[in-house]
Amino acid sequence: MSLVAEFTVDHTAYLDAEGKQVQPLPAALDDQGVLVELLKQMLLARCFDTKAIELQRTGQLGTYASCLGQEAVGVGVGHAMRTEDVLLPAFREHALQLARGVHMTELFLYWGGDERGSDFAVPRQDFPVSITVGGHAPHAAGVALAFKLRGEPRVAVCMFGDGATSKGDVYEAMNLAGVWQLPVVFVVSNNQWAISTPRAEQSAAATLAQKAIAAGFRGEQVDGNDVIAVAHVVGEAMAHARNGKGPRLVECLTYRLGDHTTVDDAARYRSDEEVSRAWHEEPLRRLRSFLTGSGAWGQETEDDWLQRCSDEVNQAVDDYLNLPARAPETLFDCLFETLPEGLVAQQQVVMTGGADDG
Amino acid sequence: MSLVAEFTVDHTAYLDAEGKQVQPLPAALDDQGVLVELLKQMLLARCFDTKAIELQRTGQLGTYASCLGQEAVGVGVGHAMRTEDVLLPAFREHALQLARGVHMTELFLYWGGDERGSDFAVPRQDFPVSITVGGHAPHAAGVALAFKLRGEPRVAVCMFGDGATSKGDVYEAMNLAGVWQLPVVFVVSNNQWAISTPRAEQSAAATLAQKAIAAGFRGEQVDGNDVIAVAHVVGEAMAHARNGKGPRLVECLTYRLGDHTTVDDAARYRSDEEVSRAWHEEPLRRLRSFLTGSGAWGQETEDDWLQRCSDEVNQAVDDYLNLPARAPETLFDCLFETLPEGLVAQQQVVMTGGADDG
Amino acid sequence: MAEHNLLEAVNLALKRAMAEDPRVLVLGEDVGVDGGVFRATDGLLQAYGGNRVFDTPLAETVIAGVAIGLAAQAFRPVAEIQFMGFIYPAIDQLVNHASRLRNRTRGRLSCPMVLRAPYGGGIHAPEHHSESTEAMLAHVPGLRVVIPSSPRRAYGLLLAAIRDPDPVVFLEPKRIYRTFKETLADDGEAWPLDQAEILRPGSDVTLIGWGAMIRECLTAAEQLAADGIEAEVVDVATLAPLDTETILESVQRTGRVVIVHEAAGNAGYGAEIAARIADQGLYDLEAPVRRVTGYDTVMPLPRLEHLYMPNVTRIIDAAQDCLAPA
Amino acid sequence: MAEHNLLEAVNLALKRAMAEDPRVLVLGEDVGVDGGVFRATDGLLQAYGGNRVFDTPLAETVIAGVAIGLAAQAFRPVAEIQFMGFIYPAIDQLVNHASRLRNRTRGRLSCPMVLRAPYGGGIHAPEHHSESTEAMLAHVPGLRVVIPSSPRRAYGLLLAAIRDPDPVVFLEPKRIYRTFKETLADDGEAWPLDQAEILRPGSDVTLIGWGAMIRECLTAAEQLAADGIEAEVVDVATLAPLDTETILESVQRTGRVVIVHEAAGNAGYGAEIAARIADQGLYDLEAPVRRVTGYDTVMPLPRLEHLYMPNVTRIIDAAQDCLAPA
Ligand SMILES: Cc1ncc(C[n+]2csc(CCOP(=O)(O)OP(=O)(O)O)c2C)c(N)n1
Ligand SMILES: Cc1ncc(C[n+]2csc(CCOP(=O)(O)OP(=O)(O)O)c2C)c(N)n1
Ligand SMILES: [Mg+2]
Ligand SMILES: [Mg+2]
Repeated sequence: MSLVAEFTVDHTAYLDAEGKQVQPLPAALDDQGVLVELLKQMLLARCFDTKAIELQRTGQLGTYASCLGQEAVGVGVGHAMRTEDVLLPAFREHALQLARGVHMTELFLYWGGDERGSDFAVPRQDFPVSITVGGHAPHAAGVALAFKLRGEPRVAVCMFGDGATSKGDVYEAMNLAGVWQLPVVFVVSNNQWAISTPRAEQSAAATLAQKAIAAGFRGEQVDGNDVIAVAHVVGEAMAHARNGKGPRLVECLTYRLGDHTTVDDAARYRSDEEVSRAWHEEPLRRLRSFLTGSGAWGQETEDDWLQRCSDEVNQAVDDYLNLPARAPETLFDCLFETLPEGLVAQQQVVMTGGADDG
Repeated sequence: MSLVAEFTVDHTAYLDAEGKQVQPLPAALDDQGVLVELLKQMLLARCFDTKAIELQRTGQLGTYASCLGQEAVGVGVGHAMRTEDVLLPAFREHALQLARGVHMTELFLYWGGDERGSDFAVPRQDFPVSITVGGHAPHAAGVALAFKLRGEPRVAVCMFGDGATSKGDVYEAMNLAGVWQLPVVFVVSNNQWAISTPRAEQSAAATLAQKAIAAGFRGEQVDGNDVIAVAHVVGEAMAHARNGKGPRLVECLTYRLGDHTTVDDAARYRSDEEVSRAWHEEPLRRLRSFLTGSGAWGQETEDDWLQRCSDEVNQAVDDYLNLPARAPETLFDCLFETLPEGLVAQQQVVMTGGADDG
Repeated sequence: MAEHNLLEAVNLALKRAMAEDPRVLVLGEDVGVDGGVFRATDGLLQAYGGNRVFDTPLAETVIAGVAIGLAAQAFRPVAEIQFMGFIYPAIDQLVNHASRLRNRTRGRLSCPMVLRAPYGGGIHAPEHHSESTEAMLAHVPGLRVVIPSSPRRAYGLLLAAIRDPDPVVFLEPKRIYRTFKETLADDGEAWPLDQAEILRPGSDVTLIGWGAMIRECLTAAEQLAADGIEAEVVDVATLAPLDTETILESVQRTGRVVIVHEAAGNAGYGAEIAARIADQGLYDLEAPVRRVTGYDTVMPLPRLEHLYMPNVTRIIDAAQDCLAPA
Repeated sequence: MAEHNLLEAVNLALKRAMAEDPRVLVLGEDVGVDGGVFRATDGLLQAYGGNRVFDTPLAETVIAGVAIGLAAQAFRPVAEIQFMGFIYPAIDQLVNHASRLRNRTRGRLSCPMVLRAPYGGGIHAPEHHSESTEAMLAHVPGLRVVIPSSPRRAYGLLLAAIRDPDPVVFLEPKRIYRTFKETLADDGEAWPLDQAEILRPGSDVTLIGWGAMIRECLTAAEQLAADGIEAEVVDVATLAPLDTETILESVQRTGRVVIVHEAAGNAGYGAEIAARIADQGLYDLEAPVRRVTGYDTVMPLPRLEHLYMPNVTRIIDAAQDCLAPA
């Protein structure tokens, strides 16, 4: 018997739950200004999230998937990405989409049940949310191949949850990205739950990072509640990909503090105690406490910032609620570039309220 | 940064290409009688394979996938299995199906384009060949779950090629088997090619054994031209599974000496030189030479045995060619247990030669 | 006898099936502790334990495939796909394996499994949560496709599907999961498969539908009656194999047909019904065979969903059209 | 002008498309060095190199999915599925993504991809290598489904499909890959999409088909002509969106219709055509709308394949039936 292959998975963290630094910060992130900016983005995302749930509860938004507790993943990845990179998000990455520049109004529109919410003013090439879990991973490989073929130093970033790692399409995409050495970074927002299915029932794999081993590339694990760790390790993975060295997988360990969506009741399947423990680990508190310690942040700064967040969110809500509805004929205007002759009659019918179906 | 997981993949071999023993044989296989039996099975499989190709060339069989060069995988796995285990084969596992007791006549029938070839007299619970690459891996998980639920000490054995390891269904099946700790052994007949696609273009994974790491269980690599290594390592995996310890993956390194199928021309995509090199490694020669060295086998024994193989194969060909065709109405008799009222008319039509389609 | 909605009826049928036959297993995403996202499997894990009810990883291909393996081993798996929009990764298993295992082995192995999925629109759900593609599955020889239109039928048809020795796709119209109740005995009585049912007799026009559209058809029939038009309402119930006879007999009586379904019209299952009428019932027709269906465009997100879905007005219009002088 | 068979025509169209547009890429299993298992992509790798032609891992889901990503990034991928029987793992990508990307983003992203697959029976191939399930795909709003019936059409329609700004499923009737040749200019001229074509005029009965069945229809028409029956033959060519007009006009002329396809009849695409005729062409009909199709049972392995496939005799019988006094 001889050894033919050996693999390891590393875990990275910089701040513990109390905001105590556990190792020297990476140079590029050892900058209070940058960290304050990341904290602000996380606070904004949480503010957006709170409002979205409120809108849903009052019948002004559809089913919504909260990102509460997962802000460090989104903000960290957003920090690691460049404008010209392309994001392929799962449905819980509001923090990241906001970091990418997607307007809050667009996010509200989307979750309010209107396709216009995916017609982002910026970034124009980012993908819309994938509702089919994992279905977008193959697209990420395609986008990355496009970059590679054009010789562009861009990276596709594909976000998905712990549940998605069980899907065959995600595996196929990773395997193809590995063998073609594509510039794509796969990021698992491992929030420990896929609706009611806990991480341990999703896979016997000790880490989700090791899913990459099957595809022949490196997987890393980070504390996903530590925005510094996320930004740094994802940033390294992106640099690796950008330099033509192929894909990476980064597993971010975080926790879904809210229900799966606004139609879910997480109390049915997990204990209050577990959730309380997770609150202790949540990403804002630790960074706030770290920055407060160094004097870069304080109650007053936070109050000011929260006020600005609230203003921005409220403005977006207004814009969202005041947008006129789409005309009925738009059911057909983006089906094909040009509506085929044979479908024009149906478009007419829907314009006249479905009166004639003939 | 801290290490959170470590993995290794081992490789096992007992005989080198020349039949020289490279390490002590496992106790159960250190038995000339057993090894002679395995050699005989491999010779029989090759004899069957040669005849099948001949039948195809003369228009008496349909498209056929040769197992030339891969006999040690089939015979080794066959040795490791018990009668009551269930095999879920890919389409190139004739050697294994024969070892399981499937009749040659049935195999000819199947490859001759007749469903009756999959109605094995024995073993009744083995699955028919899966033509969809990898599509049967989920079934193996289901069969294994059935064993587990009934508390039966049986194991499902799922065979597939290197190409199949790229498929999402295979991955999903492995992941589920891992998390549910199912008694199933996945065996990769890595014959280095998936039609024209070489192993290196199938995956960046250094070994296919490491695909198991993503699913949270152990993968092993063996010299798939060494029937002793196959029988032993697969046997260990089966014991592990049978004891309720969950799945294993065994990658058998072998080589497809023939064309992909009788409609393929491998010369289009691989060099004669590579094939010659592979002939040097083929499984029969090494075991023959090992057993000849110890006096347990010789030219005369082999001639006798080949004559018996040839008789058996010829008898099967006769039986195959003389079997009356199925009646037209049998197009419908196994669609459902009872043919629904609404389809009886169609069955009538086909009985009368399609004369009335009304 | 208690009153139950369709969702409760599904739940009762599952419980009954599990109680009467230890081979019946339930598997799918979130079917265990959570009882399913709609609660269709509520209480099953508690009642029958982790060896009968399985939360699977998030992987539809293997959900269908593991059910096939179990079925071949003489279990009676009832697998759930959380929404029909996520059934596509399982289609390979349905088309290439479940529907063929018996034929492929000449009856040596078989596949007595049920694949359940909520389907259809009208509940303002996110993308992929509202589509109806039953026609795709009905096209597959060897698959049964069954769709209940009421709590009693859901109970009886699901029991029949589970007891059936061959694979059944059981699609549940989630729009009417909770909208109305029926008295339901929970007596273990199955409802016959492969049979369409006349829910309302009428002599002027036949309205043919299934699932949630049956309610719309019945309401349309009532309103038409107010105008003196007597519509016969046929609930197809089993799409494949189709009960052509009941449909043709109705057309014989009425001479006029409106077929209603939520799915896109083009190559929807309504086409098959119309085609059979155009062949075997042509001489009974007194008016063109009309279809009231979803449009041949992508099902919109909730805000415009109402424009897409067939409704009572569109059904009435089509029926009146049929009755108007040519 | 040289003579070419359908397979060569596909190959020529691919070469032409790659030559004229650097955004065109070809990908699939064995499409590179091997030139495809049928040689449809023969020579492309040699001519355009490894940055335009890609052998993929054996994984249909990601083949379709990677094409979507490329298309969204303004490439024009032409992906091959080796046989239609292996298209099912890709269906999720087609139904839930390719067909919707434009609509989902209100036109911001689009999906100009082609998915090619050989389909249909008659070549005595193993299981899953002979089926026809075009109706499943034709049902999906946002997908075009195109099927050529001859070398010239294959060339022109494939060029049109590749140039089209939206996703097209291009199904190649492999039974006629090599059975006959046509003169073909290789002039880069596309054939119009979304148009049915009358291949033979006739006044007594309309035979409607596509793909390999067109040859059967034409032969049937010749034999019918010997009996004094003039059959009009319509090649549907683009199944979705369907050119209803050409079909209805023909029915207006003949009053009699036989629809022919290899796929199982139940919910096959013939049903849609029959249904449109039963609605919009009813008053032109002088006989029941007949369908000559595969039976509603699993496509048999090669030995009994001939029993399953529609053939000239069955088409003639159906046509004569239509013409017999009712
Ligand atoms: C293919 C598919 N199957 C099922 C669903 C229903 N569903 C929506 S979210 C979800 C769980 C996702 O879990 P995970 O990937 O961990 O992401 P998270 O919700 O935790 O962010 C499920 C099963 C779906 N959207 N897509
Ligand atoms: C899902 C699927 N895709 C494509 C094919 C066509 N095909 C048949 S065999 C084969 C290659 C299989 O390679 P591998 O798994 O290594 O098995 P081997 O042929 O080498 O035994 C392909 C692509 C198929 N049968 N099934
Ligand atoms: Mg999760
Ligand atoms: Mg191989």
